[in-house]
Amino acid sequence: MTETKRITMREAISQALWEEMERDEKVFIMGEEIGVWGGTYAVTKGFYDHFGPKRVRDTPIAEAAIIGGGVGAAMAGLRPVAELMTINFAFVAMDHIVNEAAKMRYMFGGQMSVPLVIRAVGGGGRQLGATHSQTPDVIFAHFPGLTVVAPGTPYDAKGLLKAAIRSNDPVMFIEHSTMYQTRGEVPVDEDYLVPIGTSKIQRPGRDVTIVTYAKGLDLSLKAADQLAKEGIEVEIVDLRTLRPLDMAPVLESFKRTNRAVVVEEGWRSFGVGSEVVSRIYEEAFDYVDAPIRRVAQTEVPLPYNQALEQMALPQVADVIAAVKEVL
Amino acid sequence: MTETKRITMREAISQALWEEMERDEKVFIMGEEIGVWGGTYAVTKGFYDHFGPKRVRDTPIAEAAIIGGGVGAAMAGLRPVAELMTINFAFVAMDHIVNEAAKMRYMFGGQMSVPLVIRAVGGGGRQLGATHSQTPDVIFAHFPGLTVVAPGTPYDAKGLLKAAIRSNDPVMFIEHSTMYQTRGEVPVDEDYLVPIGTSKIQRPGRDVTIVTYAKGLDLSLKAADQLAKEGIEVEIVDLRTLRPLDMAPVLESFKRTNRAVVVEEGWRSFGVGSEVVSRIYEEAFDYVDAPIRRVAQTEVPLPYNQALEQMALPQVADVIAAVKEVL
Amino acid sequence: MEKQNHLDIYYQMVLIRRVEERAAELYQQGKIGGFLHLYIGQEAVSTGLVAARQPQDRIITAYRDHGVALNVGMSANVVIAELLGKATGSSKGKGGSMHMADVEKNFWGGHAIVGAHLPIAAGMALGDQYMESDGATICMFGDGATNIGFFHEGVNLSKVWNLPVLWVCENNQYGMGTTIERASAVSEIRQKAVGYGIPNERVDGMDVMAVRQATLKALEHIRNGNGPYFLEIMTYRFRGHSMGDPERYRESAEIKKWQENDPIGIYHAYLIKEKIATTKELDAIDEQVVEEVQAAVQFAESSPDPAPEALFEDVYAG
Amino acid sequence: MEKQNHLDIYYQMVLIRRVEERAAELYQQGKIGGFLHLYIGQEAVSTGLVAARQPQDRIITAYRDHGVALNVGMSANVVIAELLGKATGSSKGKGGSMHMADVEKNFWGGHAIVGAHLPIAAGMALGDQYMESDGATICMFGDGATNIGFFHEGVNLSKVWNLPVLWVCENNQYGMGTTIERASAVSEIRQKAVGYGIPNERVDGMDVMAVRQATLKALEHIRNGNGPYFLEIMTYRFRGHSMGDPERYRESAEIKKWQENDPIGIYHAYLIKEKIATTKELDAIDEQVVEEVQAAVQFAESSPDPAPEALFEDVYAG
Ligand SMILES: Cc1ncc(C[n+]2csc(CCOP(=O)(O)OP(=O)(O)O)c2C)c(N)n1
Ligand SMILES: Cc1ncc(C[n+]2csc(CCOP(=O)(O)OP(=O)(O)O)c2C)c(N)n1
Ligand SMILES: [Mg+2]
Ligand SMILES: [Mg+2]
Repeated sequence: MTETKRITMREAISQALWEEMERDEKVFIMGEEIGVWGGTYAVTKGFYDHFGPKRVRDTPIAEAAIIGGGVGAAMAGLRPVAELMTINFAFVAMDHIVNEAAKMRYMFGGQMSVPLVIRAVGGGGRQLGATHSQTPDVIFAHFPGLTVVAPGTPYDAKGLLKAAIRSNDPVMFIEHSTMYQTRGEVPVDEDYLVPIGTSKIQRPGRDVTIVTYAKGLDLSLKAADQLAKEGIEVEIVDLRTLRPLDMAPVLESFKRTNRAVVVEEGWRSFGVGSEVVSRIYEEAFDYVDAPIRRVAQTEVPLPYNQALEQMALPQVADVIAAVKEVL
Repeated sequence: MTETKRITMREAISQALWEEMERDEKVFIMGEEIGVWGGTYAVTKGFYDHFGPKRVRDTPIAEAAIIGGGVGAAMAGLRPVAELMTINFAFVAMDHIVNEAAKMRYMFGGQMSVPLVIRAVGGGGRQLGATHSQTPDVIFAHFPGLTVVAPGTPYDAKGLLKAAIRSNDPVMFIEHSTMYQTRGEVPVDEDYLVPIGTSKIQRPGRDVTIVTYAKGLDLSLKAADQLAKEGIEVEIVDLRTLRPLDMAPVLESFKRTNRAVVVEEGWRSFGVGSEVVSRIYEEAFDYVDAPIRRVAQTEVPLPYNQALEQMALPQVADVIAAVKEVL
Repeated sequence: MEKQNHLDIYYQMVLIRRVEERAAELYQQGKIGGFLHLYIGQEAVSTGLVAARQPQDRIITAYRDHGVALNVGMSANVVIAELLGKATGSSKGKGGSMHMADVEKNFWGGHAIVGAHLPIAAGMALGDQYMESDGATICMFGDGATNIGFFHEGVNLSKVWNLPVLWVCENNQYGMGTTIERASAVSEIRQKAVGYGIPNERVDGMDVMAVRQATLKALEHIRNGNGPYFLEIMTYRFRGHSMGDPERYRESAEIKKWQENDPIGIYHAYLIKEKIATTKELDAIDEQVVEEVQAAVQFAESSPDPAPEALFEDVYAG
Repeated sequence: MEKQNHLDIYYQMVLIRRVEERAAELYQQGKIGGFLHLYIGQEAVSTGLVAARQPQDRIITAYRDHGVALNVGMSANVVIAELLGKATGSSKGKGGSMHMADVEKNFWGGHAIVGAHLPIAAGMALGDQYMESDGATICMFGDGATNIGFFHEGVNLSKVWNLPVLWVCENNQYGMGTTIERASAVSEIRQKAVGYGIPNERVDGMDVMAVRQATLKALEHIRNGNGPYFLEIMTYRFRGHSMGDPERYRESAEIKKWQENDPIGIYHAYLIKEKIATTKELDAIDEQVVEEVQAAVQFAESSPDPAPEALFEDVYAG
């Protein structure tokens, strides 16, 4: 059996970065306040002292230069991990993410690679107001050429980030700001990786399939515990990667339960759920016993006021209600 | 009966701008090459000479300044129509579109309005390569606070653009570069408007509902003609506005036909179709007679080579095949 | 300047200081959420700017916005209520610390995306130019903000279109934990204005009179139709970037040194030395402010939360 | 410089000219689609730059990229095949006119989003600095591109990190139909470099020897570890911005005036005057180029289209 250790999501991500930097001289990190400050979420605390300013690069507030610079460094043969302090600032670097990183290889007939990882923390629930609380993961997943990863457990976060760093393609690696304290068992082996583009059953169950990822996993696991007390056993499939989207475990589960709820933190319309719902109907139409439901964010810019913000964000109770609706 | 005239999409858009500029001193246009050059698609040809440099403002190549400047001018009480030479450059101004324009009003408790129209031409099929051929409409539609309009006929283009200019909210107005020559009847009355946020049946039929918009409408109308020869009568519902999305005509039609195909030019995954499909199942589950199909772009960055590009873009034949599949 | 103007300036600076000290406490008590960026140490900047502007001059700034809010005459009540997310707050509790605004008072908000409000400011200035108002737009931003593309595009446009905008870089020498030298190609920020051919000046931001004076001159330049002007105002924040800043990036000796240069203390000394006011008069203001802030906290705490329906209001103008 | 180097420079300039003249015809015949931006008139710029670089120096440019492609030694075959979208093209027919590249030759591509390749160039230069190569990155862009935020962020970063990058503004005086004065705060572009404290120079871009000389000097500065350098190279495009440009924005007299300054003509005269080459030798090169281009068109036209499977190749490295 593989030896594991119980650590937080923060530690998992931090370890993945540390180990890959130790393993490969070409891996370096760059971003705002990741060095001297130690990272605004303390993920890179201690890195600057250990690896020094060459490999732990504080940048100006210039997101296009952070991502564009990362693209160039990656083209030149390095393996940059460029950090966006929050995913909300990805819009400032949008062209470099979706037009440059995502298309470079294709456009030049395979001559260039962009082994760049973009770390970006997102999510609502911390009263940061409309511009700083978004979960816009879906819009990045719309672009072929990009890989979009969004883990929901320390195990996956570590394994996927290591895989992302070793990948020869640009990867958008999305973290959630309220999940850094989430704990879980993580293998000690420094070479364990989680393959990108694979969904996974995080909790087995027979009654309803919940399809989710990232913060949605958190809500779904809590909902599942409560539902279990009422004798309802939900199966939770965690997408983990949004592009490429691995529907196989979802469909396999759905064909057993014949009922599904999709849970995500982002806005409902044109969200991740719409795609998952469409695919289930397309690929398992004959297995559908009840309309599939989506749980997602109310479609307003997130307000500062805590009560209003929580009203807009999907809650455990919403997941429970949706599960009961499809039963 | 309202008097109409048969004009092109280009003329319709041009007339809308011209008439609104004549009507309201506060309306002005700004963007790259819209003035002296006359617009790269000749939509604003003649405007510079007639309205002068104050109201027809050539800008530097600086999309964030174009949209950010537009937001500011709108906040100050003007009604700017800011043009992005192509929608592909919207990524350069992404923050100002989705974080500033879309959230300004909400974030300040209703104190500010942003009556800004962003004109952006998109679409593939002209061999412009991966960065210049996108149809990323869906990602803008994901953001509450923004209005996203994408007309498919001269009638709608003119009426919707005029409504957009008179609206007190930021509107993303998306045109398609291969549709400027599309002709249609347009009312002569300078005060006719098409209400934003209303879908419309563009062709009645009893057998299958096609839900589409913009370039998809073009493909669908052609497919419908061919299908009609085989006795298959499709009903075409044109969304016209992506946010707010008006599903009522779609559902009404679907409840009659019980079969649907969604047609769009953009990439399939996390596309407009996913949302439409999800909503139909959510709101008309009991009326579904066959799995709903999506016709969309193959998920690759668009290549320069014409044959490959056309392979990737949805074609009339694809629409026909999908309709036959759901029958 | 009248005596009353001087007293008012003193009052504003003390008010900002006391409101923020209370805000820090309320934050520690968990009554304020999200980010809280204190302006303590920088009061002379916004106070001097606002003291020099005319009513038709707009002002817009970044997230470090409590100073401007109080300077333009927003009451401590609505400011603290907003910090507490209450319905009575200036943005109805939806904006929080980073999004104070009062459009009636020509204050166009604090803005949270670094640099994004610079093109917006240029656009507002275009509005005034277009409508032939003689108002100018005062746009404040940090030293760190001068490295983002928005700065470049906004400032360039202002010069090309000869817009009535006063660019004000509040150089507090750090963008979060990053010194200017580690983030900017030039460490004298005003040098950037040279690249746009915009007249510029460096000003002592601990001296409210110096800020006011420079602003008057700059606004006159602008009002005469000469286009944009650029001020680099040297200042320092006495507190962390926001609450919870570990402050690993600077020595406490450096902070101490700057604190000896307290803008309120300097102005207090100036008023006494120039015999503009007596210690007693200033003490009275100090007391008045304490009471005002106390009342404002009470107002805010006893104000209602926004109603649930508010969640759906103001997404669209309709 | 050896005589052979001179002849090679002459050859390259003539080759660019002839390839592009043919490209214009092929475009008119509908054999080339999309955008086609001709470099005619500007040949001395890329030729002078490439003549001065070492093999370890990277070069990257915008969509007006046929010049660089041929200068670095990509054959007319693969260039024209790419224009025709053929499988034998340098980007396998997927890139087209705007996306020529040959990584083996250290040419990192034409890039179609204005200014987006500047931060990328800074990143490549970081790669070299990091790996302790003594290569520099030559990054070319237009005058119009200096107004976008990407320019600011890329150039600023290069100075802050002391990166080995040579910024080259090809000032052809128009961004599409917009003159510098209507788009840029300063009309001498090199002045922008001052705002970043980067040494800079303005160069006559119709004189290939002047471009080469300035580049040699700049690259030496960079190779000595002194960080970025900035060249503003004055040039002019004889043709429209791209095919189908109505050219309403400039007088034909202006074009005529500049055409008298033809960079090929100037260099031809120089070679004769300095007795570096004879007319006969240059004529021979002219003829050789004509044949080469003819053969290249044949090669391209008879090349196969990409196979349908190619649509799915190279989306990911896997
Ligand atoms: C585009 C963007 N990037 C990063 C941030 C995170 N951030 C907020 S404030 C700040 C530092 C800004 O420094 P400066 O402009 O000097 O202003 P100061 O805080 O010193 O007043 C950073 C990096 C942001 N809000 N927006
Ligand atoms: C971000 C972006 N905005 C607009 C365009 C459209 N566009 C292509 S080339 C060009 C003009 C560029 O001028 P300049 O940089 O001077 O280069 P030149 O064409 O003169 O070589 C414009 C506006 C673009 N490709 N990218
Ligand atoms: Mg600062
Ligand atoms: Mg140019």
